[in-house]
Amino acid sequence: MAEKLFYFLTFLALASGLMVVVSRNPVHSVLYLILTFFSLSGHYILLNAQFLAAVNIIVYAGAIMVLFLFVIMFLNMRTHNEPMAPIWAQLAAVVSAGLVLMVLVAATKASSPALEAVADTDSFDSQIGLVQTLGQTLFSQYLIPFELTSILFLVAIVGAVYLGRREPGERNSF
Amino acid sequence: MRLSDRAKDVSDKNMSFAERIYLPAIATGLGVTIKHFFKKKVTIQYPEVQRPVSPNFRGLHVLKRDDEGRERCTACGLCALSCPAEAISMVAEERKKGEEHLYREEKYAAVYEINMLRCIFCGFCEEACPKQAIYLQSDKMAPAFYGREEVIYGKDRLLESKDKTRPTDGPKRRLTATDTYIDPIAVGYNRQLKK
Amino acid sequence: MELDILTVKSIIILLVFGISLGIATYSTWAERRLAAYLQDRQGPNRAGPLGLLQPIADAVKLFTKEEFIPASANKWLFIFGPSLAMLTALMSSAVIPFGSTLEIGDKFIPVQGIEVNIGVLYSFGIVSLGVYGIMIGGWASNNKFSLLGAVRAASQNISYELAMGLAIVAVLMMSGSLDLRKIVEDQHGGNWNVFYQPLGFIIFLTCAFAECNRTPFDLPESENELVGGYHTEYSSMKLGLFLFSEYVNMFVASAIVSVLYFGGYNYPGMDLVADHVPHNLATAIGIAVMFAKTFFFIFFFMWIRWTIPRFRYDQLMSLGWKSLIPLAIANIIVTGCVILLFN
Amino acid sequence: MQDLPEVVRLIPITHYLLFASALFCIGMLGVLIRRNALILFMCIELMLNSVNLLLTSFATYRSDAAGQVFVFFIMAVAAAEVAVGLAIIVMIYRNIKTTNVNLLSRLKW
Repeated sequence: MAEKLFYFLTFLALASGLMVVVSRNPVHSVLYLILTFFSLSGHYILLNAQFLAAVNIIVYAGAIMVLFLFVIMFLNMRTHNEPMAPIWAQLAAVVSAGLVLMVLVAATKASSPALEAVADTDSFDSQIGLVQTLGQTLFSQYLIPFELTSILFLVAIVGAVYLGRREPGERNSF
Repeated sequence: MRLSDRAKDVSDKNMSFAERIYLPAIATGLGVTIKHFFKKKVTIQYPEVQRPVSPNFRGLHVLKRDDEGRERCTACGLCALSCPAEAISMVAEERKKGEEHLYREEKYAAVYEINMLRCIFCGFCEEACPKQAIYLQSDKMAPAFYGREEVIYGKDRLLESKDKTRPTDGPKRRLTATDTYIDPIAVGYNRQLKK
Repeated sequence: MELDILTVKSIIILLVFGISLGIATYSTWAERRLAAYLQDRQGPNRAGPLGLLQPIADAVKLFTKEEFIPASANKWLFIFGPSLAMLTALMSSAVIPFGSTLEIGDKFIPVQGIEVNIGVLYSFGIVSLGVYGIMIGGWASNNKFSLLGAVRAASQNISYELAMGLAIVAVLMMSGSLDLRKIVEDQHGGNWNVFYQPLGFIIFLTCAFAECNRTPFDLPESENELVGGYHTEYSSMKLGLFLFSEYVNMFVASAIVSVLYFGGYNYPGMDLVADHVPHNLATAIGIAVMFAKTFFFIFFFMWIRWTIPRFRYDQLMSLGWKSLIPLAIANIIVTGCVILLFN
Repeated sequence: MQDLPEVVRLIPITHYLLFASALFCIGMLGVLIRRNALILFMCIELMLNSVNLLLTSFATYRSDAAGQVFVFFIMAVAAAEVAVGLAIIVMIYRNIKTTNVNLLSRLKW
């Protein structure tokens, strides 16, 4: 069951990821990306990381992609006249991406025996993905990074507002 | 001078805290609406309950008969002439021997039609009629229509029945293209020409 | 035995879906009757006794109307939008605990569609997806009014989601769990969260209004400035799905408000009842109480709609960002301090 | 041993590695062939997510919560990044009326 689900979700994620890249309509790209995030959330649930699955949906699908869609609608990007890279550049891109994939696959294959060895099964804790465990870790061991994140958010908000503000005398130019 | 005591002075003073958080105002508004929830409803359930109409209300037309059950209409065309909406048309015919019990006058309307979509229920036809033949009932309204063919009321639906109850047993004949009927426009036009 | 539980579970899930659809259907009738009553009118009372068949007549009418897709619309997304709106609206009702447990055989089965220990996050995530239906539908119509409605919906939902999340955090701090069932059980008897979190409740309720696009926050479809907003171009059952999903959302929001703040299926004196009647009957009474609370909030949603006029857009934004979010943060801080002081 | 999640017993971690690498390469391909700044941004998100998946799978297989905490941080940083990045794209669009990255290389308008 878990195996079938894994392959199905993997296929879904890869196919919709590819569709993100190849669809010409930006709104379609956004929707395929959301589908990718959903299948990744499915993977997180398979991996017993419910909290991350929920946060992935809320943050990525619920907030970030809405912002993308929002900007696409505002910029009225329904025209399909986006220039692609020239054909030789596309070929080169496919070749180089393929090469990177090859290197990664080769490296994985080479180190697979070391990776396969699961950590000592006696102390294995399947509950690490649950909210309680994550919260304990987050608020004890990683408290300072967590607090720094809030400062990062503050900076990001200030930056976004500063960038998005209208300069004096400027007319709304959308 | 104040016409009503509901007027309020306009002021631009700053809102107090209670006004700025809106919640008391929202609660007041909710109170007002819920008060109306329990009020008696003013709606009249029309087909079952009807508002009383004035005794001189002008409703659906009827072609009257006299005391002996004869049609009063003599097809003089005055109603059609007086009709501002040009809703009435008729075809006149001479009374034959042996029909005296049917028609009071020597001439009668073989066809009498009122277009209810054109009619404005002004009652001029009733006023114009020298024979008191057409009458606008005060207790009956022209009903709504489902199709255009129902709009034109012929004698079958206008004429009073012998025992003064509807539906009538009047003739079912309707105007046809070959009929020569009194054209109110033509009549008016002629009259103007004569002047 | 395993199969039995599965059967009961699927019956519960089907029931939850059916009930949310049924309640949404009759909400349309209730809304029209209530609006009429608040305005000294009668409302629809012709189809069936008290007009109770009116929703069916409406559905038949919507189904038999002409399917129309504008020529310049994006066809698939145009159909996808309302379907997505309906889907997300229905999905969020799955985790709501409608009652305590049912005793079947020797097993106790909780009256809840899916039991997850992150129920709050689940419903929050689904709610945050609800805006996609509106955005996609509005964008695909290729109409400036629809687009404006869609853009308004997006910014409104994102803004109010923040305040909503922050308001929930205070409740979560009190119960120490993301499990909706645990949150309900913490409010045993009359020990409801609303007595501890009145401010959080008001913030949450306001945000729920905004998330459901209900008056006074119905700017995405404000009919007198944007024609119909995001559903300007829609007709027949696609329009029906949009309108219907609003009522499903309203039902879910009411249920979640009663779960989070009004104790769900808890009521004062429930222990006394539990001692004297069989377990299943006590559960049934709890479910009835839960639905009574939900119906009250649906009524409240409608009551507000026919009382308060619509906000202006800048007022909406400044209310969300400048009032509700700071208030929610202050609420969290105060809650944290009180918890620290008393524990 | 029976505590192990089903997926850990059935699927070797190399599968997750391969899957994540493939997803990463798709994102990279997108960055290389597309010229719309927004699509590029989305492809970068795709790459970030493949890394997230890898971190999560390692965290589960090694039973170490730190990996998941890192994913949480990455998501937070990604949210901040998107807020600023989209603001920049909107500003660029206001000024040069396009989001084609080829035209951005001039660095003036």
